[in-house]
Parts: sequence; structure tokens; C-alpha cells
Amino acid sequence: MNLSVNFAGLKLKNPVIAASGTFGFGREFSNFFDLNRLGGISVKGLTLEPRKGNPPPRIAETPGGILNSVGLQNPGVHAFIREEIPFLRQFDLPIIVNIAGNTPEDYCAMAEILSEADIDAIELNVSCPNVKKGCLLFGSTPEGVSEITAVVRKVCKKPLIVKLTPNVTDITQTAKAAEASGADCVSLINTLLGMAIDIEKRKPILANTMGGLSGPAVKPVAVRMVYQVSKEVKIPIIGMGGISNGEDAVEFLLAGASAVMVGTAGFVNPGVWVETAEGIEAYMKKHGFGKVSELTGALQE
Amino acid sequence: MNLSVNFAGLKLKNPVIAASGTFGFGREFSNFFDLNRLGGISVKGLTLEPRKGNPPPRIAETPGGILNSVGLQNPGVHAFIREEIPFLRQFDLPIIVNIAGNTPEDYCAMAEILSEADIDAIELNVSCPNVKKGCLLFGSTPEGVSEITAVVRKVCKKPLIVKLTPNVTDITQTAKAAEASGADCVSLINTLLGMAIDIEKRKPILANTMGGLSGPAVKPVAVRMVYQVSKEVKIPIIGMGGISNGEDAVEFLLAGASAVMVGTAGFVNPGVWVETAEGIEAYMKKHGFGKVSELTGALQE
Amino acid sequence: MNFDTIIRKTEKLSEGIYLIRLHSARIASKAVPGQFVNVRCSDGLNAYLRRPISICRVDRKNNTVDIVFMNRGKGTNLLCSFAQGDTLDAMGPLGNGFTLPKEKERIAVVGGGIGVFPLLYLLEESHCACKTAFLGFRTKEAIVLQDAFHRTAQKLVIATDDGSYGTNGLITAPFMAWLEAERPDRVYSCGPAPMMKIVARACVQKGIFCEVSMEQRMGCGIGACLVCACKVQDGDDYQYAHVCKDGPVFPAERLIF
Amino acid sequence: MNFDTIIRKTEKLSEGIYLIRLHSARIASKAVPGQFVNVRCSDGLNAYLRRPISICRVDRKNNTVDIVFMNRGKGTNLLCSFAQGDTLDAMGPLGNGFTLPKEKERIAVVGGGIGVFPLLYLLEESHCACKTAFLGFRTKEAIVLQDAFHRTAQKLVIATDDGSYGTNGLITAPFMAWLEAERPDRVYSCGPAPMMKIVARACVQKGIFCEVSMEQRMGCGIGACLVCACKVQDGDDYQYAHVCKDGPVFPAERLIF
Ligand SMILES: Cc1cc2nc3c(=O)[nH]c(=O)nc-3n(C[C@H](O)[C@H](O)[C@H](O)COP(=O)(O)OP(=O)(O)OC[C@H]3O[C@@H](n4cnc5c(N)ncnc54)[C@H](O)[C@@H]3O)c2cc1C
Ligand SMILES: Cc1cc2nc3c(=O)[nH]c(=O)nc-3n(C[C@H](O)[C@H](O)[C@H](O)COP(=O)(O)OP(=O)(O)OC[C@H]3O[C@@H](n4cnc5c(N)ncnc54)[C@H](O)[C@@H]3O)c2cc1C
Ligand SMILES: Cc1cc2nc3c(=O)[nH]c(=O)nc-3n(C[C@H](O)[C@H](O)[C@H](O)COP(=O)(O)O)c2cc1C
Ligand SMILES: Cc1cc2nc3c(=O)[nH]c(=O)nc-3n(C[C@H](O)[C@H](O)[C@H](O)COP(=O)(O)O)c2cc1C
Ligand code: FES
Ligand code: FES
Repeated sequence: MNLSVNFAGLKLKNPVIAASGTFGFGREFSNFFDLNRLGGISVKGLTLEPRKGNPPPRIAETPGGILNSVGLQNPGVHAFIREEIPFLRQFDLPIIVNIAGNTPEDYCAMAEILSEADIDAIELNVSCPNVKKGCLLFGSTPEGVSEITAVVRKVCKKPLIVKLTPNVTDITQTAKAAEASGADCVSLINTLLGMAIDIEKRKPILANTMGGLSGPAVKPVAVRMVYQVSKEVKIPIIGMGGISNGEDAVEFLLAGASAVMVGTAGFVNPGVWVETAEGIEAYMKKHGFGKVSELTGALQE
Repeated sequence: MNLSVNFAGLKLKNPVIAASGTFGFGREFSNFFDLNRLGGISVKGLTLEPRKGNPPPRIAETPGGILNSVGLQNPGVHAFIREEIPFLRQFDLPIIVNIAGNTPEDYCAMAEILSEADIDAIELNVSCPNVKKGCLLFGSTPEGVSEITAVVRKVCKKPLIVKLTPNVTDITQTAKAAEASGADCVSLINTLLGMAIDIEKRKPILANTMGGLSGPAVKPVAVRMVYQVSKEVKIPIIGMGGISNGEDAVEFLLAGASAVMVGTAGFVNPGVWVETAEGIEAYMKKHGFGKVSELTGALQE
Repeated sequence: MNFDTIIRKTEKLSEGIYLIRLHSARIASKAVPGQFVNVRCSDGLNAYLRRPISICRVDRKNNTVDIVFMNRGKGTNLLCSFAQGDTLDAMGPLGNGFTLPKEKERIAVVGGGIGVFPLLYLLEESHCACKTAFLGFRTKEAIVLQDAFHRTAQKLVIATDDGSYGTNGLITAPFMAWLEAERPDRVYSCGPAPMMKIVARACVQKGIFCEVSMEQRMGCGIGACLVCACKVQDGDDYQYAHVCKDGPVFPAERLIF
Repeated sequence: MNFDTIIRKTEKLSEGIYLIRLHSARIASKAVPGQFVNVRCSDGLNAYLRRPISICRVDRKNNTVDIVFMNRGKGTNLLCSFAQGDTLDAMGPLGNGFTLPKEKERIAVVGGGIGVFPLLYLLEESHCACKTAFLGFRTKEAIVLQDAFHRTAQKLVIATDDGSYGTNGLITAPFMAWLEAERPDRVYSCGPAPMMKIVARACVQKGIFCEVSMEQRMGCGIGACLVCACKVQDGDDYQYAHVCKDGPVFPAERLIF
């Protein structure tokens, strides 16, 4: 069976992509499975300059999910190009580069640099809840999304994915803003802003007080948003949020996604990416689908 | 130990209130425990006229939570006053009446009628995601919340609680709007809009397509919102969303709530309301708190 | 609140169908045919909600209650791994049961798939002149509790969708023929909605007393959350009644399928 | 991906402290002292994340691995109910271990509470001239594995916070006195951060080789998610290293407590 998908200038051998921030630059998980089996990788969010990230604790377990507040710890875009691309290029694996910045200039500078690098797409992270400046501020309003998307579009020679935050009143507005400003694709959802308290210490568990919620708990919110966005935009959608297996992924595809990203579930089960692709394949066999794209939006209403 | 709390004109013998829509008008659960042990009840959301509600299925199970799309099935405010208040008044139990409408006039008419009834407070539901008109539309913007709160305030002679939706970019804005327009208290969160898909039938599980997410899964989002709102408003807060025991409730109190509501967890454990109050008491004993109000906002930062 | 029961026995009745025998004086002493228990399949977040399962048989002397279920999802799958001696949290008995027949009456039950279980309990508690059971299954392998039905009913008709046993096709066919010929006093039905619809409509047309037991996804199981809606007649209009509290058994003429 | 191991034995060592003996050729053949396994305490949403637990002992001949843990939350509480014959999903061995001493060297381990477990494994694998163990516990009742430490170390000093056994107070007091007098070649420490901070600082000051094993809440356990941050020196500045991949064992001089 053919699991490949083609959209937004990306060719993926299967629709399962490792979600940004949960898979580093692929080195660690490559000790556990063959990265050639992934549909793609979205690397840890990069900034122009290296970032230290937030103080620990950076993670809290919540019912059916986790909160994280890594705060974009990363070696910077230059070190990435120098040290990580050669490693990743050993594999037949589309590289999506997730980027975040404090200012439109930051985003543009990175997009320009990456346009000349050996990568496959750029994912604009305008939705990270764990940094003080920029990022989520842009992603929270249609105007902010428009602004960043438009300026980056001008300099970006790679397929441009805009990653949307779920922490908005109406995600179709930010999705439409991204589309209108030249995005080739939207990916959603980033994490839901949340908080957990250690009642013995009477302190937030995360040193940064609040963090981003991901994992199975957020799945219904994510499916809903993919569904809503798919009704309002024509560009393809990469869906994510709480996917743990092929069945979950099929929910996102039916809701309107062209591909999915999987993150948190890999912490518990490093086999999740491969198993999710296999699960989609099994579903297609059982129900007589020949191509993954036939599943996209195939909801009976 | 004294678990009583006094705020917004309400006197509760303990801070645990049954959440609207999960406890009917108290009759059913009264077969399982003594309603005198509750801090209060927020009754099923009422409308001016009776409503049939949405077609089934109205519930879907999701990881660590549920989606519901009851759609405000209720007998109307008049039948409630006639048939349910006498039943509830057999108990020493503050009655909070949750009301929803399509128009400001609906809300006002109900507030006027209920101001003359033997009840203890009115909870303005401007956050129900399961009805087509009104309600959530008002709750989604600070202007909408202001409008409804202000007009109801004029005719309402009871303590006025405004119940906020989490489906907004910034809940502190709607909370401040409620406060500025005369609310005595805000309660949060109502349900997060979500969706689940039956991949075998390729249809949404809920007949209404989307529904409201509640239960443990939403707790981190709810705690975060209570915390954020408590930093921005001076009126008391009733916190809810995923509470399953005393420890969960303490999280909300520490985050800034004066009392809590508990809903979904009661479907699984009908003892949850009583056990939550007992759990708060045990926590207070262990940590040397004399009054519940000492816990409110007692986060060390 | 403690709804704990002790599991006295578990048994695999056929592929995917399991019986659990609970020890519970609370349930055994109060249950009537048509009622259900609402069970917790795990004590955490896995299969978070309780699952409604009909009572299939009660042994009042020994205070045991049998439930029989099909493994068809997260919750029932967890239930399969319970064993003798384990504790099972079972709220109940819940809901309204069937109206039991009078001594002289001739009754029929029409069940399909997992709908047959409450009907066995009904037959065993019905002390009346003549009891006929019409049961539909997918295949021969899916047939369960045949002996038990055989013992309690004077006549037992079985149909399988694939014709691998008994009548070939839907159970409604032999039932409708029989109904025409026999005009029983009461008919009870539980199973897939299309089956119950045919049974209900035929009985209502002929003025034969008929009760059907409905299924719906549940939240609280006791009538407080209003999720388990079921369309019923309300004069010229309709209303949503609630399966857990107003049902699961409804008079056929009330229902709008 | 299959990290299943079979539980060969479980034992309650003291109030709230449990040992699980895993059968796993994969782990037993590769593990070195200081490494950990990342275990799933349930296979669903209860205690969703894996829990890191140090390897406490390895029997290479029999391919068994002992882990010892304190029941102090949701996950470890679930772990307590595992029994012999059960399957436990244990990823590992993970992280970097301690630098083993050379034959002629004199070493000390300084452990507190649940920090003592990896130190036992270290001592048992250290074939060197002289091994001294300093262990701190809350009370007499909390003392575990005393015999095992006794067998492998030439000298064993125990302190309890409440003085109910051994030295009264923190273990750092007798250790610091001894350190002053003995100047060992290597010191290894694992336990509460304040304890490790004292040990690390003293050794760094005196130029004694010292390694400490850090704890931090984890996500992936392998270095991919960057949540398990731990402040380390980076020239004049600091960086966040990661306990799971760069540690859990760090040279004392690298750490910023
Ligand atoms: C009054 C009543 C009596 C029942 N008696 C029996 C019985 O005796 N034997 C038997 O095998 N089954 C019976 N059922 C059906 C049984 O409740 C479902 O098969 C079961 O809930 C499925 O749970 P799951 O976790 O396996 O499936 P999942 O699909 O994982 O369940 C997901 C959610 O949907 C609900 N759900 C799924 N299917 C149904 C359904 N058909 N009816 C109600 N809720 C559903 C579940 O309760 C759960 O909340 C009865 C249902 C009702 C309403
Ligand atoms: C490298 C390493 C080795 C360890 N070795 C041992 C050991 O040998 N024996 C032992 O008893 N304990 C050990 N711990 C601590 C052990 O991981 C925690 O006690 C355990 O995770 C607590 O889980 P819980 O579900 O009981 O607690 P909960 O509080 O319910 O856990 C909630 C979350 O916080 C995390 N967490 C809570 N406390 C800690 C902690 N101290 N360190 C890391 N994560 C934490 C949990 O993993 C989980 O993700 C080790 C920790 C690390 C990092
Ligand atoms: C530890 C962690 C770090 C993350 N870092 C990033 C990031 O750098 N950039 C980004 O766009 N999203 C980041 N995310 C969000 C994920 O890419 C994804 O949107 C989210 O986790 C939902 O998917 P999941 O439930 O499958 O994990 C991070 C998530 C986690 C858990
Ligand atoms: C079945 C159901 C019906 C509900 N109906 C109402 C309602 O009528 N009015 C309202 O304000 N909230 C309603 N809610 C929301 C709850 O009052 C509460 O805000 C939400 O469920 C979060 O709390 P929980 O996680 O403890 O259930 C309903 C929730 C559920 C699950
Ligand atoms: S399940 Fe709650 S009313 Fe029926
Ligand atoms: S736990 Fe993921 S990097 Fe350490």
C-alpha cells in the first residue's frame, strides 16, 4: 500500500511527522528506530541566536497529558545548519525547520538563512507559550499572524507552514490570516496554556509557573480545531495534539488534515511514530482506501 | 474544623458546589447521599422557555474526559420555580440558578423572575458551547460579557455570578468585563469546545458534531485560568474544571478560587462532592489552616 | 460511596462474549428484569466513564448477579481481564425494568446480539403460560446462552445473519410470521434499533402490548446529566426522555425510532 | 518497540520501599552503575509518563536487574502492585554512569534517602582498595539494604535525621570530618540536592575527584525533549545540561547548585 502524501510542496513517504520539540534533531530516537520510517521531522524550535531555555522543573504530568516549559532551548539556526543537517541528511527524511523569534526581523533573518540551506520546509512557530517575548504574541491575533507570515513569505524560498496556537477565541481567523498572507500550509495545534500546582509546596510545579499542555488530553480540542480550520481554508493542514496511534491519526485525517505530527506520545512509546503509520495503513486496508489523501476530510456529515 | 466560606453574598457551609448541568436539580443524587453535605448546588442551565436539547448521542468519552452536547435541555424557569425549588428547599443548601438565553432580554426576564424567587444566587451562563444562538456568543468577547452583565445587573436582586468560557484568547479580559459591569463573582471554566470522531462510521460521535470538554483532562487549563483571573480581578472566583478530589480542589483554591464546583467526576464517583470537601478539610488539618479562605490564592511565588 | 461487588466467577461464553458473576446482596435483592448496572472498568482515567450492562440473571438465594457483555471497546476490553475474587465497582440496579406478565399470558421476547441478555432474565422471572423466544445472532459462533433460553422458554427460534444456524437472515422474519399467527399478549424486545423498530411498529399496529429496551451512551447513569436522550412522543410533538432514568425499558408506543 | 522485562521477584524492604527484580538480558548486559531505567507504571493514562529509577544491582549471570524505589506518588504507587511473573516495560539502561575507580584507589560514597540505591551498585562494581559508605536516612525505620552495603564497603557510617540510629543528624557531618582526615581518591554522591551541594563543594575545594547523580523530572528520558534541565558551568556563564542524556552523573565541578 502507498502511504505517501504530497502537499504544499512536500513529498512525504507517509503522513506521520515527528512534532517539533519532542524529537530534538532526531539523534536520540535514531538509536531506537530507523528514521527512514518517518514521514518527516519537524526539528526543535530554533531561534537566530542560541537560547538557554527556562529553569527546571520544565515538565509536569497532568491527567492524560503533560505541561512543558522548555522555553525554546536551542543551539541557534547556524549551529543547526552546521551540525544537524548533515546528520539528518543521512536519512531519506524531509526536514521541516521550526523557527521562532522575538521580532519580525528575527523570523525573516532565519527564513533567509534557511532558504539557502538543505532543508525541505519552514514551520513558523508563532505559538510557543513558553517564552516572554514575540512568538505567541504574534500568533494570538489574526493581525499578528498576517504580519509575520507576510514578511517571511517575501524572503522564504521554501514551503512555508504556519503553526497555530489553540489559545485563541477563533482559530479559523488566524488560519485564514496565514492563508491570505501566503502560507502554503498550517499546522495545529501547538500546546494549550496550562498550569499545575504542587499543593505540598504550595508552588507551581513548573519553575516558569505556566506551561504548554500536550498529550492525549488535548486531542478533542485539536480535532475540533482541525475540523473548523478545514472548513475555512483551502491550504493543506497538518494536524496534531494527543495522537497516540493510528486510530487517533485517522481522526485528524478525517477531520481535514493532510498529514499529522506526533510528539508527547513518543515519550511513553518511542515506537509511536512507526506504529501510527502502520495503523493508518491497516485502517486503509480494512476500509478500502487506496491513498491517504482520500481520508483527508472524508467525514460523513 | 470550619469549612464555611462567605463571599459575594453567599454563605456556604463548605466550598464544594455541584456544577451546573451535571447534577440536574439534585433529585437523582439525593438518592445517593445527603444533599445537606454539599456546599451548594448550581442547577441545570435554565432558559425562559422549556428546551428540548440536542439529538443523541450527546456524550463521547475522550482521554481523561468527556464531550457533551446536551444543548440546555430544561423545563424552563417557571417550571423550575414551581417544581424544583420546593424540593431543594428541604435541604440546607444554597441554590445557584444557572441561566442562559438567546438575547439580553431573555437573560433579563429570567433574572427578574428569579429575583423574586426563593433562591440564593444567579449564575449567568454566557459560555455554553452547545446551543446555536446567544450564550457563548456573548461570552466570547469582553463586549458581549459587559453587555449581558450590565443589563442583568440592573434587574437582578440576587448575588450575580458570571460563568466564563475558556474558549477565548484571554480570559482575564472577559473576567474584567464582568467585574466592571457589576458581577459579584465569576465562575470558570465552562467546557472547552472539542470534537471526537467515530472512525468506523466516519462520523462525529456527537450528533451535534462538536461538544464541550470537561473532566480531569481540562484541569491544567482551568487552574491556569483561575490563576490568571485572580491576578486581574478583585471579585471572588469559583473555580472548576476536572476536579476529582480534595487535592484537585486545593489546587484551585491556591490558584485563587474562593470555592469550587465539581461536575463530571460525579458521573464516575457519586461520592466525589462529599469526598472533595473531606479532602480539603484533611489538607487544612495537615497544613494548619484554620479557614478555607486562608487557602485562597496562598501560592508561594 | 461504595458500590463494590466481589466477582464470584468469570466465563468466556463464546468468542468475545464474557460472563461475570457478581456477589452483591444490594443488587440481587432489588433487581428486576430490564434493569442494568453501571460498572467501572478501571479505577483511573482509562475508560473513564462507567459502562452500562444489563442484568442477565439473578440468584437471590446466593446473592449473585450475572452480567454478560461483548468485548467491543476500551471499557469492555478491560472488563475481560477481571477474574474471580476481584472487586468490581457496579452501581445499581438502575433504570426501570420490564412489566412482568400475568400468569395466564402468552409472551414473546425478540432479541438481537447483546440485547438477548436482559431478555433471559425477563423470561426466567416471568411465570406465565407460554414463553417464546426469538433470538438473532450474526453467526452460529455468536450464539450464546442457548441452553438457558431453551430451559426457560417453551419455544426458541434462532436466526443467524449468515444462515450458519437456524433461520437464515433477520430474526424479525420468523417473529413477524409468528406474531400474525399467534397474537401473544405481550412482546418484549431488546437489540439493534432497526430490529426493535420493526417489532415495535408491528405490535403497536396490532394493539399488542410491547416494551423495548433502549441503548444510549451515558454519563451519570441516574438521570442527572441528561445525555442519554431518546426521542419519545409528546402529544403531537416529541421530547427527549432519558434512557437511564425513564428507561431503558419504554412502552413501544412512546418511542420515536 | 518492546522494552518488556519479566518480574522475577518483588520485595518490600521497609515501610514504603520496594524492590523489583527484573529479568532482562538487554539491561543486565549493558548496565553500568549510575544508569537508570525508565519504567511505565501503567499501560494507559494513569501515571502517563515513564518514571526514572536507578539500577541498584545487576546479576549478569542470571540476567537480573534490581531496582528499588520509594512509593511516593501516583506512579510509584502503581509500581507497588506489580508482582512476580508480571511484565514491566523498562526502557534502558539510560544515561551516563559513574567513572569506576582504579584498583588502588580509596573511595567514598555519600547517599541520602532514595539516593543510596545507585551507590550500592557502584560499590559492588568497584574493585578497589578501600570503600567507605556514608548513608543518611530519616529514621531508623527508613534504613534499607544495610547488610548489602555492609558486605561491600569496608566502612559503613549511617546517620538518621532524628537520631534513632547511628549518628544523629545529617550524614554530611561525619562525612566532612572523615574527608578532612582521610582525603580519599574519589567521592560519589546521590541524594537530596542540599546534601550533594555540600559534598560537591567540599570535594571541589580540596581538589578531590567527585561525581554526583542528579534528579530531575523527565519527559523522554533520552535527550530529545530537553525538559530535564540541570544548571552547569559554561565558562563564565551557565548552560542547561540534561539529566537523562548528559547525566544523571555529573562531575561535581560542572554543576551549579
Ligand atoms: C441500558 C444498557 C444496557 C446494556 N446492556 C448490555 C449488556 O448486557 N451486554 C453488553 O455487551 N452490552 C450492553 N450494553 C452496551 C454496552 O454498554 C456497550 O457495549 C459498552 O458501553 C461499550 O463500551 P466499550 O468501552 O467497550 O466501548 P467504547 O466504544 O470504547 O466506549 C466508548 C463510550 O461509548 C459508550 N458506548 C459505546 N457503545 C455503547 C452502546 N452500545 N450503548 C451505550 N453506550 C455505549 C461507552 O459506554 C463509553 O462511554 C448496554 C447498554 C445500555 C445503554
Ligand atoms: C535519574 C533518576 C534516578 C532515580 N532513581 C530512583 C531510585 O532508584 N529510587 C527511587 O525511589 N526514586 C528514584 N528516582 C526518583 C523517582 O523518579 C521519583 O520518585 C518518581 O518519578 C516519582 O514518581 P511518582 O509517580 O511516585 O510521583 P508523582 O509525584 O506522582 O510524579 C509526578 C511526575 O513527577 C516526576 N517526579 C516526581 N518526583 C520526581 C523526582 N524526585 N525525580 C524525577 N522525577 C520526579 C515523576 O516522574 C512524574 O513524571 C530517580 C530519579 C531520577 C531522575
Ligand atoms: C517538550 C515539548 C517541546 C515542544 N517544543 C516545541 C517547539 O520548539 N516548537 C513548536 O512549534 N512546538 C513545540 N512543542 C509542541 C509540539 O510540537 C506539539 O504541537 C504539541 O506537543 C501537541 O502534540 P502532541 O500532543 O502530540 O505532543 C513542544 C511540545 C513538547 C511536549
Ligand atoms: C453533561 C454536562 C452538562 C453541562 N451543562 C451545563 C449547563 O447547563 N450550564 C453551565 O453553565 N455549565 C454546564 N456544564 C459545564 C459544567 O458546569 C462545568 O463548567 C464543566 O463541566 C467543568 O467542570 P467538570 O470538569 O468538573 O465537569 C455542563 C457539563 C456537563 C458535563
Ligand atoms: S446518563 Fe445521565 S441522564 Fe442518563
Ligand atoms: S527527559 Fe527528555 S531530554 Fe531528558
